[in-house]
Amino acid sequence: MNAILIAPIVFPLILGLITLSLWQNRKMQELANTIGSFIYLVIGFLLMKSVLEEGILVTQAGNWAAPFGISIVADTFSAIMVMITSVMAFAIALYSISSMRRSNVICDMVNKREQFGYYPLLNMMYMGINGAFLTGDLFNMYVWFEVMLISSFILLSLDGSKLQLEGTFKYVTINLISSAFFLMGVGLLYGLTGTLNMADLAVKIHEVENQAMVTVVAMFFIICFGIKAAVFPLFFWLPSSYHTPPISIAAIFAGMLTKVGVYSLIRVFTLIFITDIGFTHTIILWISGFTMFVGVLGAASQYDMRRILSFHIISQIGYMILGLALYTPLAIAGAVFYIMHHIIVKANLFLVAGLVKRLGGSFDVRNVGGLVNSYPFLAVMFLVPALSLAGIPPLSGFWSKFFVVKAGLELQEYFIVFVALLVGLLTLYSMMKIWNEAFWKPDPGKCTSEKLIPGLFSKKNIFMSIPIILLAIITLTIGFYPEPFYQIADRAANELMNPSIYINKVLGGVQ
Amino acid sequence: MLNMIIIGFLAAIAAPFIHKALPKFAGWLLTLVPLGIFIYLLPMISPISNGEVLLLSYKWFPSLDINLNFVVDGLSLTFALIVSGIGAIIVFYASGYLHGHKKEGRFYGYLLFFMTSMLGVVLSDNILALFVFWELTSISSYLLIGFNHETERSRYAALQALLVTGGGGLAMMAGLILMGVVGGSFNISELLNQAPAIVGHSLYLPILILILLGAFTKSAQFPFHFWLPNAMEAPTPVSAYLHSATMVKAGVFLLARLNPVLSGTDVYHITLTVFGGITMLMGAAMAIGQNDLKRILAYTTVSALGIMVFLIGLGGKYAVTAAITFLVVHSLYKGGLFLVAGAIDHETGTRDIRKLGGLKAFLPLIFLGAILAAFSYSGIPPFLGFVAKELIYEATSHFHVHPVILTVAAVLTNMFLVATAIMVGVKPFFGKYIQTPKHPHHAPVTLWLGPVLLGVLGLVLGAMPSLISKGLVLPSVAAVAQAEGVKLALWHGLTPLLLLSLLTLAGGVAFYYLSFAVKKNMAFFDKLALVGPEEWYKLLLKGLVKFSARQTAFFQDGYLRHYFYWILAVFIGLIVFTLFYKDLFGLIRVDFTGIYFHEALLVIIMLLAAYSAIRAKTVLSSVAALGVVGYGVALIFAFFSAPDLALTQFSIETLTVILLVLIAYNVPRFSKISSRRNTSRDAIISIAAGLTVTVLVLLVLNMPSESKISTFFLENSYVAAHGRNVVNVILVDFRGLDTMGEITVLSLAAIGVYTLLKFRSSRKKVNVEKLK
Amino acid sequence: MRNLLINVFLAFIWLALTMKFDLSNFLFGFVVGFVVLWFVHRKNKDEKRYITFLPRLFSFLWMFFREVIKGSVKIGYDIVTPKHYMNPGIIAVPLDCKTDLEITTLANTITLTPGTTSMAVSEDRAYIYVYNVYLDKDVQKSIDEIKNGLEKKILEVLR
Amino acid sequence: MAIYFVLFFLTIGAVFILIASIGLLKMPDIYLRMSASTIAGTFGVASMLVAVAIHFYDFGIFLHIAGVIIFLILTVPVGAHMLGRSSHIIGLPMWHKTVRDDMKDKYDHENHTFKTFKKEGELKNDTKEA
Amino acid sequence: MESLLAILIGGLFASAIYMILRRSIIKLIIGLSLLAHACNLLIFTIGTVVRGKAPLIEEGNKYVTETVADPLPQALILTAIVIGFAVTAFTIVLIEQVYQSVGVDDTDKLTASDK
Amino acid sequence: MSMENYILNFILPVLTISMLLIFIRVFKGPSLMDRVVALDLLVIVGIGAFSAYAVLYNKQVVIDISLILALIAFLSTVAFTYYYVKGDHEKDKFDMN
Amino acid sequence: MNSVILRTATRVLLPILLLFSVFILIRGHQEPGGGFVGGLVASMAFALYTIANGIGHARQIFPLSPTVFLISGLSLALLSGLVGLFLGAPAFTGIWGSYEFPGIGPLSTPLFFDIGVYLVVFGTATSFIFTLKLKE
Ligand code: NA
Ligand code: NA
Repeated sequence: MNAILIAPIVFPLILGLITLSLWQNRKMQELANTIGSFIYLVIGFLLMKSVLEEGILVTQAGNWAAPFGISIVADTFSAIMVMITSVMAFAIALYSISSMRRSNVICDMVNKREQFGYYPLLNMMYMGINGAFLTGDLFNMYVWFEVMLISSFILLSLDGSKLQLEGTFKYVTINLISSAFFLMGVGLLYGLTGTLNMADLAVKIHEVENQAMVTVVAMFFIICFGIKAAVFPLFFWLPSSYHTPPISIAAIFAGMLTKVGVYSLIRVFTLIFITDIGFTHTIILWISGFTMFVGVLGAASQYDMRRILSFHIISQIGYMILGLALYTPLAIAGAVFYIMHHIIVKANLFLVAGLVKRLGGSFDVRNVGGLVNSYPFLAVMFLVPALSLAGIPPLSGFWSKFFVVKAGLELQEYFIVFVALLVGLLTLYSMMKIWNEAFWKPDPGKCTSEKLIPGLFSKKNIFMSIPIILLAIITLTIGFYPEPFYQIADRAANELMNPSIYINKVLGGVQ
Repeated sequence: MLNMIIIGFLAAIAAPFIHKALPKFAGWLLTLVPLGIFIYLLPMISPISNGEVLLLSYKWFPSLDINLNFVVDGLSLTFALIVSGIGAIIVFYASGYLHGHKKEGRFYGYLLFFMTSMLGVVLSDNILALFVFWELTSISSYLLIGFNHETERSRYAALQALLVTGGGGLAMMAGLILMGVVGGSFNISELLNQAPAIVGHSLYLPILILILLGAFTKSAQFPFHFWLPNAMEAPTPVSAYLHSATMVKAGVFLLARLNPVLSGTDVYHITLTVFGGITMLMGAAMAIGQNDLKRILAYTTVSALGIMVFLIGLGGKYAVTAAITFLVVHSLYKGGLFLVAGAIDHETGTRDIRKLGGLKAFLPLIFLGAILAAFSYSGIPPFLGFVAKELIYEATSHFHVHPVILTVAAVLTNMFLVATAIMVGVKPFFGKYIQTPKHPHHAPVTLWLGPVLLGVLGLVLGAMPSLISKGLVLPSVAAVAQAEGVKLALWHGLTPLLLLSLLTLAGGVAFYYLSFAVKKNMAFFDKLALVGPEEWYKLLLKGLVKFSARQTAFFQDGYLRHYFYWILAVFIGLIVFTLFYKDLFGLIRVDFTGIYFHEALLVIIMLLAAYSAIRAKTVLSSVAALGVVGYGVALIFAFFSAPDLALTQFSIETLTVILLVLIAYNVPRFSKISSRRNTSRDAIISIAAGLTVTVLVLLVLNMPSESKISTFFLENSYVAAHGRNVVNVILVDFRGLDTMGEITVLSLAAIGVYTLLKFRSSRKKVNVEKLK
Repeated sequence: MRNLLINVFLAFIWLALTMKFDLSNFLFGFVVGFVVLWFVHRKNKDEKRYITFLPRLFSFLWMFFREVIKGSVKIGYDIVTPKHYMNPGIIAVPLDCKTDLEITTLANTITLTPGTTSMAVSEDRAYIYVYNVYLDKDVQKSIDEIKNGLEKKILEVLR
Repeated sequence: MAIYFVLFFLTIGAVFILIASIGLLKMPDIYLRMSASTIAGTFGVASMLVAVAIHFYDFGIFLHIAGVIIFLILTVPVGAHMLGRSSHIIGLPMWHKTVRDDMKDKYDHENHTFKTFKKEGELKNDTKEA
Repeated sequence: MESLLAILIGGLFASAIYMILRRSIIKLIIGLSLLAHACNLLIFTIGTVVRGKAPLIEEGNKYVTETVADPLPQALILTAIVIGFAVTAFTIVLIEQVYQSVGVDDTDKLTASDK
Repeated sequence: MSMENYILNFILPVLTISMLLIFIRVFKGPSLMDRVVALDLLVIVGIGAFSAYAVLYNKQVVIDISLILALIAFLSTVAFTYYYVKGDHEKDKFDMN
Repeated sequence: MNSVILRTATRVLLPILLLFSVFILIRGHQEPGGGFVGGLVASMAFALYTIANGIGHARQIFPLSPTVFLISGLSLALLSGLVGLFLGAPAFTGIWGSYEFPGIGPLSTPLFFDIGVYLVVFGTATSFIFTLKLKE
């Protein structure tokens, strides 16, 4: 049990170290990373399995009892996140194989990426992400955030094009400010409660003599996690940067990174800051509404696929936050379900965008066309995640939206439901805009290289197609067979809504 | 039942592959799917006619009570038979119509996909499962309307249809969920028992409005009707099937299905009657003005949908019987006429009725189908259309309020329809042959069989209405109105209603001739269209894009400092708001006792240094001032019992300053680029932010926690962890995981710096080589 | 040099023997060791140098110490009083020091002495450039001051 | 008794550091400022460290302090030397009352060394009274 | 003393924010460094601020015998300082690259990624 | 006046006043070398302050900090001078206001 | 940096400082210091040496790539964290040897962890120096 809990943190580091020591040997790096990613995938599933079988798992790093050392905790929510990360890591590992072999299409310098630590960075980023998911200590979470952030900084700037540097610059600076707020929040919270362990915080927070102060400190966490999660009006770094890096990096960023912010928001606002829900969660509700709306509107005027998709991340984050804001078991389950669905779908859309760029010649949908005839399978592979994102039933996105909407209606939050539905419609509009332009419209002939490019299943593209298919299958599975996924999300929600389970597990020995 | 659905979807997926494998026989082969379903459904008529209702349940998503519960009653069976029956005809027709088309296989796929979804809609007992299928029909409709996606118009129309119906669908989803929440179940069969509770609930009105939005958009009711004529960009079989016979009736179906739950209130009946009435009149009137065969048919379809909504709105056994009968009739003749229009288009290359004439001789079988449909359409006995029309007049004239107005509206609508029936079913075939782009040949069996079959069916059923009366119509009425329906009969004797029918026919002929005059003044209608709902749609979309661009330009303007403004605004706003809201300012305590001179001076130096870092004119002086601040921080650490921190801070600060100087060396001097207004605004913002932080620190200092976990570290550092430097013990033992992360960050930074510089330099080399 | 190490070593042995680890005992041990070394080496010509090494070292240190204080006070006085007495300039001082260690020691000593700073050693190691705050009217006098003072003492210690 | 020594040395050190700081501020050119600051680095700090040594009067600490002082003796003059050298290479201006500059134009930009000094020829040229 | 430190933190924070809001890329990074100082001091101040009582257990003792400074915030700050340094080092190099690619020390010229 | 008071009320204030003066030089420059000299001196004053602290609180640990401080000051001086000489001197003219 | 004074001084300083850094590292558990500061001191010594004697010389006495230090440091830290795991305890559990080495005390996983930190810090700082030097 100790091992499986720490493995999602340690194993990526080991893999990162292995790939790092194979710095110049691309073939070996690729091989090691692919095998490693598979093991990592197995670890992700094993953790999920253990958590489902045994309930919340806890290990105390260093064997120091709970509030004193650092607890590593896997409840269902964390386990879900870790598992999805491992799935994404596996998909990206496969996608990277051919997306980097074919250097001329995506980027001239791309085939040099491994030499500059692409795989080590990726793996260490997973380490940070998993650390953030699994830690039961607020300051430790800060550390993992930083691990994740600095690897993402480097990955983002990896090709060093001017645009990329610029995007990275904005991403880095804004995230540094976010980290500062995080640190201040942790400091203030420590001053108020004298502890850092999240379970212990959840207990001690009630002992703070002036509860109003707790609410004030909660604002810090709304801001710092809000920035990471890219909520309104703190999202600006995302559309500035996510469209600049190579697509495999953009995909993992789009899928995973903002979700870490969402995860943390959900974690602290279901475990620690639940003393003044009427205030804090109302603020979150407002934020979620604006986030959904502004995000989706941002996409409406864009033509670069990656930009459209980036703005949609923001809008979708709004839905997840909405689930948190509503704060009912169904709503939280909806948020968790939404996260599961969105990571898969959004990353897949980016991967598809990469293929569109490779096969159609551009990310700008105005310059691409006729793909439905030239690559019908690609069209299907686009439609699955796109329609899912738009919430077309019975794809995964529909269920996600459905839970949140239902929870909203049950709470009689009609206005926010109206916004959510309207945003759903606009999302549909955006996705169909891509479809209309890139797939339906006749090829404008602006990218002439098409004839030379082999099909989807050619030797050169096969590794790009496999992960796309894999992720599409997951999307379809969630859509057509939502029951088990909902069960898990519901279980996660139940744990989140009843923090005492978590607290007792973590502090078990002490209380 | 589930097997049927699954087979349908599988067939849809397989269709393109089947077509690829067997290009010649695919159409015939795939016709078997809907035909099989039709045949599978037929035997169910007998139990249904005996008043039985079949319920089948398949678990799907039990946690949320979303299951594939199917119900077979009169209503669903009627619809299912229409869907599968006409479906079979359409697939067969398409095999001729699209013969040799590049995307024929895909077409079958879409079509079967649609058909199955539609079957799902009509057969579902669970409103959420119904909604799932409902949305699938929207998507398949989108794909079919945009089938000829090379043209801009197709894409436009497809998107429009999707957005209008999709938007309505989302509203409907909310309505359905609300209804489910209020009624305690998502199963219609259970909701029926909850009808009084739902109708009496305070949420009844929102539920009704939301569901009506879904139904009205799908069934093209005013003011959402505009998408339907545009949808005629689709290939004709699609128009025949989706946009007249089946999908557009989904809204009507839903109203009929939920009628027992939602009806009974004034608002329900008035809304449906008024909107249905407006739609039927307007659609019929607008049809007169058209010249394109398919557009004429499209507007009459709008009108027909209006009639059905109107009738459901009236309620009562006559109206509902009329609605159901009209539904069947309409499916038969409108499907037929669309197929005729398609055949004419296929054979002649045009659909403009002004350019068509005398085709009777060239396309005799098509003509047969056309004239049969037109008779039914015009309500001429002994066609089924006559039966339906009689029922409509019966319903309006017997209505308890405003029977005259209602009847006049119905008659007027029917007059228009008769006129259009002449335009479509008669005009192209009689008179002198006009040269068409293509010379018409004898149409193949695939093209004529459908229209003839549907036309004959209209005749047979009209002559013997009992064929459908007991088996389908009455059970349907029972399901919709929860009441005994009116038995269908062809001949009611010489009643005033018969007179109305005759009047309708006469008026129709007159309108036909009048229509030519109307068409000459189309400019007026065009102007009218400029204020119509389609313009609103366009404006909305244009506005959306414009607003989006504006909004994005406003928020995402590219200026980093503006992003910081937002972050700070949120920070200051949220915190200060909370402080005020929670009234915390009173708790601030400031205590300046016990401060030594050197400490105060150090703080002052640091503040001065910070200030001079701001005011510095050169990069180096700013960096140096920053260094002073850093050393100051280190001194504070040292003064206040943190030697480890002081050490670290000193070394780190030095390294940072060195790095900064190395990097900043290229930048000679800060240019003065901010305006005075900006700087003073920023100064105010920063001071506000600084004050906020100070206040927070002071507040937290005034309410310190009673117990801290650090006591544990102090007690156990040596005893349990063998170290006397507690800070170090925390770092390497108590919180070793933090340090693990920390050194990972360090290593990553090393990789990052290397990568950035190395990549950059290799890139430069590449550029240099390029230059050479 | 070797003998210095031996002397220190002896002092440590003394510490170990007496089991009293403090400064005065170390110094006492050092003196004892020195006496022992003097006794052992008093007839040996080569090793005898060590016996005079310490006096020479102390003589150098004393001179250095004096210079430091003198310079510090001089500059300090100059700083705290409003009038400037400074007469700065860079002079080239010819070097007798040859090895890296000798040159570096000389240069550092010069720099450590307030009022003078070694700026550079010429390419051929023939001159050391020294910045002097209080240059004498006669430049040669300033040069000699270094040559006869610090350099001589250093060479005495190091050679 | 020892306490007075401690205080004495602390005071001496602090005062000289203060004087050096004043000098740093007051002196007219970089070379003079540098010269002024050296007194803090040597005399000032050394006397303060001596004070510490006396205060603790412990052999271990004495060794530590000796270490610090030796280290300072090794580094402070090298630092000062580097500062002076670099300043001169860059050509930072000297105080207008500076009487002599034997190093003028001796820097060899390619080898980063200073050329040797030619006594007779250049002495006269370089000697300039302000 | 805590009150004074609170004012210092506020002052540093304000200066940091002001620098961050400037258009100069270099000023921005200076601002970020100031921000880091403010954060570290904030955590430090919120722990116990005492003079000359480092959290070290005297040789020969098993526990601290008097009240000492809270070691935990110190450990946290230490971690934060190091992490901050790593990130800052990377950022500095990044900024140099950005500066070289733009050629002007002005963030307002960096709008291409949003256009 | 006890030793503690003397250090607190005389030695440390004197040292901090020195810091203030040094800081003024840091800020005024005008050249990088001036700032480097000043920062160097600042660290030296830091060592002095630590010595005073060691006496004041009877804590010897600060002594080793001094050693590291000296190292730091030295490193920064060397690094600055190194890069200063390597760099383009013309640019420094801007810095001489 | 062609100054004989600087060169000589740094050559004398390098071994002293490296020794000092190890001292800082070892005693960090008991007194202020530890792997982080130790590593910094070592890398500063190295930085000084590199600046004074040129990267070629520095490479000669420091033939390993800084990455090797990063990898070995991280691995060492990680391994000492995982030792506990292999013994059935949670990860990062401190394991202490029984034999007291003079000057070091008993060998322990926290000590190795700290050595890992030392190596990483050294590797990172050295990598910065080398990279920046290479940049020229
Ligand atoms: Na004077
Ligand atoms: Na000197």
